Amino acid sequence: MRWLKEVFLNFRRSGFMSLISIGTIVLAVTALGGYYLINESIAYTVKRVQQKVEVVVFLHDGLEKEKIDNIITEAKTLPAVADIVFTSKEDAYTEFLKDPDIAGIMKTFDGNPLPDSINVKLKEYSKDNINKIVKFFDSKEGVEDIQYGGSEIDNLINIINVVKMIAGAAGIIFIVSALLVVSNIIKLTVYARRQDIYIFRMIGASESFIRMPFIAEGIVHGFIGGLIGWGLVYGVVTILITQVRKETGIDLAEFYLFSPDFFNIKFMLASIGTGTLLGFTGAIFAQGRLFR
Amino acid sequence: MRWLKEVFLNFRRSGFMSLISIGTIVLAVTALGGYYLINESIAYTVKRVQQKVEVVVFLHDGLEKEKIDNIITEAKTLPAVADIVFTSKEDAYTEFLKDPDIAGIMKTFDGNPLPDSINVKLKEYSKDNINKIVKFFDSKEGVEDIQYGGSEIDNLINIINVVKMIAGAAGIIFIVSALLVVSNIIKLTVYARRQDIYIFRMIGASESFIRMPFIAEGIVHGFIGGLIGWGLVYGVVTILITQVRKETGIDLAEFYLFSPDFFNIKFMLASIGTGTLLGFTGAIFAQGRLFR
Amino acid sequence: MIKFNHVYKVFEKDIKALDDVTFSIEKGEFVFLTGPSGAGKTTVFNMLYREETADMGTIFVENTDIFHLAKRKIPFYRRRIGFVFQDFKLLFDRSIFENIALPLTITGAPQEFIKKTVHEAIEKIGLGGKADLNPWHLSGGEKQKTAIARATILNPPFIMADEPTGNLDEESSWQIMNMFGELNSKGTTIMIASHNKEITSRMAKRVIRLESGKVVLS
Amino acid sequence: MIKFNHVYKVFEKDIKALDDVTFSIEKGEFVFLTGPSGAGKTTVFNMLYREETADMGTIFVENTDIFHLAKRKIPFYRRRIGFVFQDFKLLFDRSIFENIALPLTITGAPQEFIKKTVHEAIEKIGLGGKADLNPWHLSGGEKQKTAIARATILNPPFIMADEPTGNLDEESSWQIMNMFGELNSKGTTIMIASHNKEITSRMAKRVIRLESGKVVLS
Ligand SMILES: Nc1ncnc2c1ncn2[C@@H]1O[C@H](COP(=O)(O)OP(=O)(O)OP(=O)(O)O)[C@@H](O)[C@H]1O
Ligand SMILES: Nc1ncnc2c1ncn2[C@@H]1O[C@H](COP(=O)(O)OP(=O)(O)OP(=O)(O)O)[C@@H](O)[C@H]1O
Ligand SMILES: [Mg+2]
Ligand SMILES: [Mg+2]
Repeated sequence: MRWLKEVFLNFRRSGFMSLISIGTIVLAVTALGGYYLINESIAYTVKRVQQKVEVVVFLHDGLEKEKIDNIITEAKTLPAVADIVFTSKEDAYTEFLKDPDIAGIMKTFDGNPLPDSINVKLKEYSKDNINKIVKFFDSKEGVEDIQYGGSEIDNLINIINVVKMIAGAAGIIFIVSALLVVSNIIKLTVYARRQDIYIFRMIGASESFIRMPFIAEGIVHGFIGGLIGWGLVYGVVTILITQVRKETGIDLAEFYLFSPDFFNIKFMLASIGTGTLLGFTGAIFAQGRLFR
Repeated sequence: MRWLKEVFLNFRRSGFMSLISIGTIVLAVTALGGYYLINESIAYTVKRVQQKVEVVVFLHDGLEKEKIDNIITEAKTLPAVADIVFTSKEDAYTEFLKDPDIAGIMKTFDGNPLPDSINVKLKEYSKDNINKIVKFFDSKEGVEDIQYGGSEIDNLINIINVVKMIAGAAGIIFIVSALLVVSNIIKLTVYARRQDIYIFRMIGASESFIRMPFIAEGIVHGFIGGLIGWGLVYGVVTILITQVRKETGIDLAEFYLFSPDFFNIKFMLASIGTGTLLGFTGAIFAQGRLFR
Repeated sequence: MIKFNHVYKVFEKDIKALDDVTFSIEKGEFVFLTGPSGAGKTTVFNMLYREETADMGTIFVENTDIFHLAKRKIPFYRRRIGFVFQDFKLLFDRSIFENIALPLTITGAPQEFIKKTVHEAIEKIGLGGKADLNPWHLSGGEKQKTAIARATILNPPFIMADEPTGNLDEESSWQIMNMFGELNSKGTTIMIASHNKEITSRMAKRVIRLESGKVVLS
Repeated sequence: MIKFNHVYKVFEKDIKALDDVTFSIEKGEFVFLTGPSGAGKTTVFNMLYREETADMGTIFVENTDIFHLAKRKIPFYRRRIGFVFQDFKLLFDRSIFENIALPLTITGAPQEFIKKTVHEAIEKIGLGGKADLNPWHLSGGEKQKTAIARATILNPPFIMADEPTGNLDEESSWQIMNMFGELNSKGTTIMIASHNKEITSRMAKRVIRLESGKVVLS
């Protein structure tokens, strides 16, 4: 109770100091929250794209139905395989004819130039799984060609990994900076009030009596900062979703992270928690030096 | 000279305050520098991709040489067109045969299934230019199909524009925050030294004598912060280039912004300039209130 | 009660602030500490207050060697001493009331009790109408009275005052001295540093005199 | 030279700090300002120093109405007054030397001149060995001497001192008073607030006495 009163007193005494402290935490929480959202959204998108990756196996013309069935049955036992769909050359032709552009080209051939094919869905996307599947089909007689969209995705993943690496480094730098700033702001508060602290100590105040208000201050600032930070991220993302929908027609809200549910509860609590933790840790850091 | 001495004295007196001030400017300059680099690199990449966009016009089989020449001659007069290359169906076939995979498929056809085509290079990429060219060829007799990679690129540009919008908003927020923090830090310095200022004024020091050291402090901190910020961006980008080259084989250094030339002179000056400006502006902002 | 045993204190630049200081004060005594400027009076107080330690020698207060006091016990030790600092050491961002209430706040006294006790004390020093003012707005003498009220609010068994009448007019000075005399007559041990020869001689109390860090009269 | 014309000053809570104060001081005079604590002495100085303005009335210094002084002229006006503050107002992050040198630094005096002048002043007040110390380390009396040295370093035509001997022993007090007397004999106008009856009577100078903001002797 007294600590809270001290925090408010101190806000009245040096409001703009408290504002910087809160502002810094807002920045940190906003940045971390934004970083987390972007990071998770990218991961989610990559996963969704990866789920669409299939290995397509083209078969020699005229391979017997029995042999094909054998290959499919055997392939289904592979641990990496989630599902297998066989498309006969006739089915493929029919499918192609549905597109009028392609239909025109198709008609210039005599007969059906398309091969039989097997589409393999992966349980989980990984280079290893793809390699295993490719190796399996490569060893089979009657396989003409194996295609998969892996290489472009691998390139994408490589790039995303690099981006993540940078963002991760930036994230760490940001947490460290935020801690530094917060603890230094509290140090400044302590510094600005060194005369008071000196007098308190002279009069016989115990160390905890002197220190607690500063820690309470860190926690309160952290809490407020976290709340505002959450509000900012929430606001920006809401505007973003609206704008993106308007500009490109893409609905970001379908990525689960941007869903209101997530935002309203978990993310708010996480933001406030992060802010409070930052404030508290900053306050603890600030203690050591000036209280010797 | 005296001001510089005061700045150093003040650093000795309250080093960690100066450190926060410098640190904040470092953060701001780093963020702005990073943002600028990423932004420019994206723009550069988009431009490079756009430069590769061509309109490919497929012609009806058996269109007379004369008519083709007429179309090409006329097309060359279009202001949107930079260059036109005609590829006969024979040349296209020869080209296709060079790729052994495609060669196999090609051989399954009897004769040459490929059409004559005209490749149109754009002077400058824009939806408008593409539309003009498409309209021109569409009106010509003997044109079978017109293809261009525009729509994927437009999608990409839409997404990039959204990203830029976010980044731009973040950039503005960052500049404002940096200014706020810097000016508040200087206000804190002023606040911590309010007793000194009061005494100075009591003794008959002129306003400029009192204010100059703070402004000098802002400038010096800004200069140092800008320099360190430049160093950080330089270091991170250098590591980044090395890592990306190692991990993905992509050489980021070929994007002109990452070239050493740019880094060593212009970017360093810009960083220092930005830092100094931030420090100076922050110091000016800090003046108003506390000096009433 | 208070015992200085061959206490030495040398500051940088070879300033001998205390040079073999030995004296003792019994419980319930009223002692003046005199001596020219720079003689070491404030240094004596700073040691008693555990703000400074000696280079050599020991100091006992109530049979406790105060230089071997555990760090966490120092606050409690200090609460037993009411100290009037030479430069007041008032908090300039709190009201007179809050300044005087501080020692009570620190010990966690109930609000009601604080209110009553502090207002009584404020009346006693004649600052009745100024309880809610900031010390900034007080005259020098009023600040000093506030400092004295704060030092005595806990009814400590020891009161030490460093030049408590330096900023007071004669009348106020006697008023304050009478306050100290009254507390002393109720058993409080009192130690006052003063330059004021009129007061020290008229009060006719024991005088310990320092000169250049040496006890010349005890 | 200095002229108070029916000056009134009321603070919040109806505290009449100055109540129709009128007096004048001629060039070269040596005047004591006395009165009980809270009488308004510091308030008189604050006005002369343009730190505070009157609610009513005018003050002329060298025929200038100081309440109508342009803001940018105030620093230059202040440089003509050497002021010894009741609470010293020393800078605690600079050495004694730098504190005393401050008024010279402000006027942009050459380094060599500052060095010579300040060291002379430090010798004169007997703080020779302590030039490089922080005021923090000084005794109360030493701080006061430093404040006096700073106020006189520019050889101002006016010197005002608020309770300059409050922290000094008798010997130092007389030493300082003699210093002021010497400056006065060279033409400096001097105005000193003091409670010390012995000094004010022995110096036998003109006395202006305030009581509750009113001039009762002039
Ligand atoms: N921290 C310090 N560092 C260096 N010298 C110091 C320090 N504290 C005190 N001194 C010196 O020790 C001597 C005694 O100082 P002290 O404050 O005890 O004197 P005092 O008797 O209280 O004088 P006054 O009556 O003027 O207050 C002085 O010469 C002072 O300059
Ligand atoms: N800023 C202010 N706000 C409110 N009251 C004030 C302010 N400044 C001074 N006073 C009051 O005005 C009266 C005169 O104060 P002043 O400081 O002039 O007295 P003084 O004669 O210097 O006393 P002392 O000898 O104790 O220093 C006092 O009652 C004081 O409380
Ligand atoms: Mg002393
Ligand atoms: Mg006064």
